[in-house]
Amino acid sequence: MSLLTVKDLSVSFVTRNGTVQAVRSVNVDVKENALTAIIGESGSGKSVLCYALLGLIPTPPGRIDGGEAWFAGQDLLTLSQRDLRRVRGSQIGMVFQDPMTSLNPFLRIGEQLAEPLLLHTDLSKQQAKIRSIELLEEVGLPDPQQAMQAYPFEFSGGMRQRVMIAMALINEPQLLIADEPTTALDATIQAQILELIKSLQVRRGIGVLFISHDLAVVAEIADEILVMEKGNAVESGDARSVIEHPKHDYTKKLLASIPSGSPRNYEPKPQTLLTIEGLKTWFHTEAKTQPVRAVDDVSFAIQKGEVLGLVGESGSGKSTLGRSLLKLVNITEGLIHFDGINLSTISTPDLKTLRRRMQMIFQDPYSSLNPRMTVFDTLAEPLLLHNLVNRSDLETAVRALMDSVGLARAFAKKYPHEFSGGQRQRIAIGRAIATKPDFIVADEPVSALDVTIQAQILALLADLKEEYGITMLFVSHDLAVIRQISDRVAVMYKGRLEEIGPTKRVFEQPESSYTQRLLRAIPGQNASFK
Amino acid sequence: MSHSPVEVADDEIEASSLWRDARLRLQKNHLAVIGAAALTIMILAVSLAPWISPYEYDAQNLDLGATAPSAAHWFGTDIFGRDLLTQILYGGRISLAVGFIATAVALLIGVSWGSVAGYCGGRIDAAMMRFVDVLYALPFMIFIILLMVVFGRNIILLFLAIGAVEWLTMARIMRTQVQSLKQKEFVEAATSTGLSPLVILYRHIIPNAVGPMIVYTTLTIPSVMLLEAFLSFLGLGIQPPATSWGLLISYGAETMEEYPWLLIFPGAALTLTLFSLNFLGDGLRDALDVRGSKD
Amino acid sequence: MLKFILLRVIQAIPVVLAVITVTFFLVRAAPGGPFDSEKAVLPEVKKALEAQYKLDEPLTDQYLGYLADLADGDLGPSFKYPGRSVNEILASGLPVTAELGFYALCFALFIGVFAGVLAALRPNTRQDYMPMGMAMIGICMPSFLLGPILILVFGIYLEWLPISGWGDLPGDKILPAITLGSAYAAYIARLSRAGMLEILSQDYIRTARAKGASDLRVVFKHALRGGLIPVIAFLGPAFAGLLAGSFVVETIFQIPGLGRFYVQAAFNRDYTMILGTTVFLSVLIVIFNLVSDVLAAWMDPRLRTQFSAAK
Amino acid sequence: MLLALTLTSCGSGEKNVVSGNQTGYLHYGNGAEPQGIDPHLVTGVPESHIVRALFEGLTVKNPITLEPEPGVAERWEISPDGTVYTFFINPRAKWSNGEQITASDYVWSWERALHPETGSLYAYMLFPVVNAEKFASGTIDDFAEVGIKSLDAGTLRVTLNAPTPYFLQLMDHYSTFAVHPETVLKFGGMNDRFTSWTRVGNIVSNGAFTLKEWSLNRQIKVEKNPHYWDRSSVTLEGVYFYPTENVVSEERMFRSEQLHVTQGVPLGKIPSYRAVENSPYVQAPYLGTYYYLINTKKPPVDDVRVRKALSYAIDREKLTRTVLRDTAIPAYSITPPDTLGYNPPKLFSFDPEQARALLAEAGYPEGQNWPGLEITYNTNDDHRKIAVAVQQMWKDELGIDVSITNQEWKVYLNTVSQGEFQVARRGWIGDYVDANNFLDLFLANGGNNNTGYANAEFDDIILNQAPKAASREERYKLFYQAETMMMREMPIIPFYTYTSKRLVHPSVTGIYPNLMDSLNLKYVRLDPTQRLDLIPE
Repeated sequence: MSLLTVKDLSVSFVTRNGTVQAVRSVNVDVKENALTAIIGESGSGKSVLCYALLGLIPTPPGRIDGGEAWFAGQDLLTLSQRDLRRVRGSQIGMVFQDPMTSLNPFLRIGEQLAEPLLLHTDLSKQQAKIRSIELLEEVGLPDPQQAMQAYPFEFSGGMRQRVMIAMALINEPQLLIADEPTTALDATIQAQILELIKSLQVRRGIGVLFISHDLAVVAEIADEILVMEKGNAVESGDARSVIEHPKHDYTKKLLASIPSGSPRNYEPKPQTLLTIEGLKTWFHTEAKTQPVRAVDDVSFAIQKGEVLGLVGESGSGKSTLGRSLLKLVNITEGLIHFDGINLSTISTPDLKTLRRRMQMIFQDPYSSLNPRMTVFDTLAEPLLLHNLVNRSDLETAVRALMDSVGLARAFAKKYPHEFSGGQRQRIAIGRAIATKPDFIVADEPVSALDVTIQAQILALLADLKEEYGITMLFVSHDLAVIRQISDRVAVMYKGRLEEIGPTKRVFEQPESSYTQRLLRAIPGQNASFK
Repeated sequence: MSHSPVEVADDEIEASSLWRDARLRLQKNHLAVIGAAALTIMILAVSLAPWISPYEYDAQNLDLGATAPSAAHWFGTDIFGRDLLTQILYGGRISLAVGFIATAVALLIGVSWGSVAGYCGGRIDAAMMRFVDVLYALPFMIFIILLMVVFGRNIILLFLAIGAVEWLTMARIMRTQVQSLKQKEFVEAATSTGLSPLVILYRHIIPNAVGPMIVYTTLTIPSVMLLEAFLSFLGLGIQPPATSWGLLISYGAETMEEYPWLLIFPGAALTLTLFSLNFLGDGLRDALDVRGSKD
Repeated sequence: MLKFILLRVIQAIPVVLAVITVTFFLVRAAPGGPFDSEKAVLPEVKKALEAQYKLDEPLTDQYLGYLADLADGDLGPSFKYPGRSVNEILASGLPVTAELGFYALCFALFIGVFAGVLAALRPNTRQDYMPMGMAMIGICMPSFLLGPILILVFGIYLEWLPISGWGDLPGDKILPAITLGSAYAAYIARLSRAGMLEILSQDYIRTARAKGASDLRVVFKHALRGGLIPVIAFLGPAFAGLLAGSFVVETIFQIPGLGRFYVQAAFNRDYTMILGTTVFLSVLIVIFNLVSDVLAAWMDPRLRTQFSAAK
Repeated sequence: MLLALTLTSCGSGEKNVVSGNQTGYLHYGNGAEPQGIDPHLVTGVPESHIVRALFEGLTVKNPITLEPEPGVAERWEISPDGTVYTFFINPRAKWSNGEQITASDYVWSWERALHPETGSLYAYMLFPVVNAEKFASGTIDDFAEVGIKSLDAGTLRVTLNAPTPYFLQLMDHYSTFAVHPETVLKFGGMNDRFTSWTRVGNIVSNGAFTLKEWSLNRQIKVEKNPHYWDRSSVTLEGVYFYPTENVVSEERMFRSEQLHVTQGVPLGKIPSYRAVENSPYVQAPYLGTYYYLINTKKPPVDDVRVRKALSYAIDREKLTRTVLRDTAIPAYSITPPDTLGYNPPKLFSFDPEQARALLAEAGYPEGQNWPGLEITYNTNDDHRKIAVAVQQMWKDELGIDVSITNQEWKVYLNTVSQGEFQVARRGWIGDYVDANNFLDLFLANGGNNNTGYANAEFDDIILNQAPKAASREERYKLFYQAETMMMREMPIIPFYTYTSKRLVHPSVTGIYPNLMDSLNLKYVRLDPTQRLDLIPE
């Protein structure tokens, strides 16, 4: 039985740059007691579709151009705001992507949790409270009593997402819409949340509409899959058949982009480029008396020419470690030697010279490029600064650089906002390799990108590394990516180094129990990809 | 050498510039266009005052006195029998000049001060902002009188005096801006490139703080014009018979029951400027806001 | 929390000290002395007067003496009002000005937040443009103009409200409070509009809507608290500004507040009075900035618990 | 129509005037917060109103004729040579605590007034008294040498340096008033400025009223003094004084009937008030002259021809008619007309022809080669208006450009006393009704001269000849001679004689317009039947 039937839904946005058709005549069918997943990359219209169903798109600029959405005998698209409000939070619950921002930071958990009950039922505050505590127990929150009194910031992302799920389910809706509910979470947490959603769906026998960009994630839990690309539904059907026998090229491309391949064999590199001994980077915050020990007593060495994958969950200190190596943050204690130079005691002019040889690529290509500088200026800046080229040769040099990262030369005078995420990351990479550095810290360089783009950028990085002989510290939370690119892997947990070794060894015979836990959480392991 | 296929032939796309884009977006914003047009007309009118008005701005006709608007005097005359339209035109020269130049002075000082404080942080920031606190608390009038005595009276001083007051708030706003921009990865990227803090400030941080500053600036200009009236009244600013909108408004306020036109017309001139500036400012901010153009 | 407050207070001490020092030398450097008058003063008389107020001592002695007295809480005798101490004059003027400032701020908050929220609910529509247009006029409408207009309309033509005095007639505090508060109402309207727009675009507002909360509930229960934080942070400087800027309103409405004393003191070169008021105002500015910072922090549960944890 | 709109006032509500008329309280716009009410320390006009309500001098000016009448002294005798005055104190004259006023109170009070440590700015009012000046300047320490003696409790003898025809008038000036010695000493030393003896509850005074309330910058309330000797003539129960600094606000308070009397009237409002039937607008000649000081040491005004040209080129009739709205009388010399019968010379009139000729003679024909000139005035709207009009007149008539500069009050005082000006605005209000008070401004070493004018002959007439003149006519003739001499050099450009301008509610009688704008509240009466009606005729 269909729970929700969407027919020919079209949604567009009127912006100052013209009208954008976000969803074009899409049909979706969500069955009772099943998990239907919508897969698509950013801009595919998958989220817009769901929000449009519940009237959560601001109009203007949004506009529903046509279609029907039948749910419980009524067309959601024709309901008045008032009637729609009665559906929201009672018959249809929603879970959003980022649990960090989707809970009201100013209200206690209990208050927010009970709100749908108070809005849609006649329960008293006391009854609502009891019900809320039950729900918190059901989603596996330790100490629900106390949680009711807490504010969202006191919880980790995973806990918050549990609260969000509890909130969405508190009125026992027939349909749960989950919009990328695990994307912002760490791998281990992601696995738990996925499991929770699936088990709740089965236990309650409800319909779930699960939106994700990650095929691997949904592969294990979805019953039905709909693949969307640029507002169109390109393929749909039974989860197994879509994954195992994709018909549409785009679906095939998505599947192919999932990082895979066995770890390469490790060939020890003889020369050491960088060593750190007993590195500590602590932060002192104004309010707290105890410093935050972001990096706590870490020692290892990076060999010339290798890619060292640094893996860890959020808060493990991996990014801080990367920044410490480049002296972008002040270290508290410890020694860093780069090619024989002691970075702890280096003078400012020497550091400037040294910066030519060490560069960084950042996670978010949207914030790592100055929005007011053209590509040309961005790329020219390091060249000029380190006197690598003359003014007269600048243009040639910048073009060569653009060629090497795969950017059309014609884009030289454009600004970052005119580019897609992948193109921006190419610019950022271009900037990093401009000075022909010996060493690059790549801090989650592909985690903000869509899967298909991710694969391209990883390929580019691998090529560049070969070509220029760059040594790289590749920081990521994504084990699949790490496995694909790294020669050796270091695992960090709570500021400490858990384990370091050749990739193959670490993935196949993890020593630390944490690493084992981490490896188990890789999504899609049990799904059968081609 | 090339690793990925280059999809577009080289150098065929016309370079699209931030400023050109901004201009295009600005042109689509009707209110901003109207604001810009009104400002242009106003600036033209005050510059061409002698050709627009048949009267000298200081030519008196004591026996005529204050008269209501008429065919001969479109905006009426003041108690000296001087043509009000002419006075508004000439007063506009001073008001607009003071408004724009003094604000520019304040902007220059405030932006430099605020961005250095915000960028350096720590003790330097604390010291610099305490200095601003001290200036905030000083008796403004005594300060002005001293300035006047030490430097004598001239229009440059007027700009300085006003700039010296207005920059404080600008510095605070700028500091907040810089503090948040400092966290952005592109600033970190610039550091890792090896750029010096000063270059990072003026190349990477300040251009990105333009938006909020524009809005505050458009609000500052009219209040600067009124501050000029107050200073002129104290004897620091311009001296009669030269006049300004602020002075005309303060004179007009005294006799608003007897000669309402002496208040209404200069007030309208100032209000018109305020709205034009504000529409233009909002338009500029939106036009320059590159974030708003994607996503 | 306490530690934070203490730190801020300690930071403020050098500021206040610097204000005192600069002001002290500034007022003495200004031309004209407290005993200059249009009619020539006999040199003997002038000398005797200066001796009485210790103006014949070296400047540094005067300065140190002033600081010593200040440490005892003594702001010295007024030059202009023989027989009155600056403490006494401050004590008589401050409550009035503070009350005026308080009402003005209440008015500003009420009108400003109302207009700002209204505008933020329907951005770029008439419901936005109207209050924001008013706010812009409010910002540039000087009180020397607004005051008389209000007086003429409500006091003289309509005869609804008294036009002068403070606490003598019922309702005589209304017009001055509005006159003083309107510019701040305008700023608050802009601030709360911006704050609300920011908050209304947050994810958790979407969550609230997804729960089926009505628009009004979304605004008042979910958005207002966060949207008003910038307004709260503005209140401190605003109140200090109100105190310092109340002179015009006090003159127009015949209100016995501090502003009139302050400006008269500046004109009369009443050194002790200028200094006393400046010291007092700078301390107030520090206090109010602190209070509004603490308040703004208190509204954010995240900061609140951080503070209490650090106790 | 506009007038009708602006002046219409109707309805009732809580109005000070209405309630005051019922209870017998006058609501008086007093111009400013008084510095204090110690007669020996204060200087201004607002202070004088309150001091004169609380205290009374040996003599009192007749409110209409300004001739001295008995006050604390019920009668007095003057020696034939005019140098010895004997005052007989009214036995009914009491302090407000019921004690008798004695001659020794006066001796003590004058010692206080003259003592250098008191720092009375008006100490010079007593300088006609033998050795008073020496005591005030610290040359002698023993007050016994000063010419004031208490012969017995009720008799006071004052010996003067020279005959001083206006001496009796000075006895009505607050700087010569007696204060209650025990009260002053109870709260501090004789010469302390920092005492609280003048506070409500502390002060003991001897005037028609006593101090009841003093709220800073809000109001001062005085009530009828039950111990006042002439209490039967006082009909007011009391008076409220308001510090109305802003004349525009004050006018609005009057219009909404919050005040019986105002201290001034905004120039712009005068025509509409004049147009009202039974007009509350009261204007009277005032003993003061508005003029421009010329610094005769600075070119181009060091040339008398230039000074004359500037003065002749001003159309005073037009100026007072238009800019000043007929609220002033054109003046051509320093002393106001009819100063107790003395009339100053009029040596010139508006004469642009001659002005141009003089200017040409001085080397600036048609304004050629004119080096420029600056008018300095203190910040004030009325001063500005005059300066702007004068600037234009000089431009039109003489073809010369002058700049005008306004300065904040204390800066302006500094500029003038340092002689760093060319032409500066100045006004002089007489302290007592006598030409001497105006002419001694121009003594070569006079503290208020500031023009650089110095003429030994002039000084001799004012200092030596005039005081010894046998009769009033002869004295006035000497004054006339001196004033003519001075005005030929034109060290000042006189503009006009002041008038006092105020709004008086129709219910108020007994505020007599006089040259000194001298207010004696004991004559004021309230008639509740009179209503303010602002509909124009």
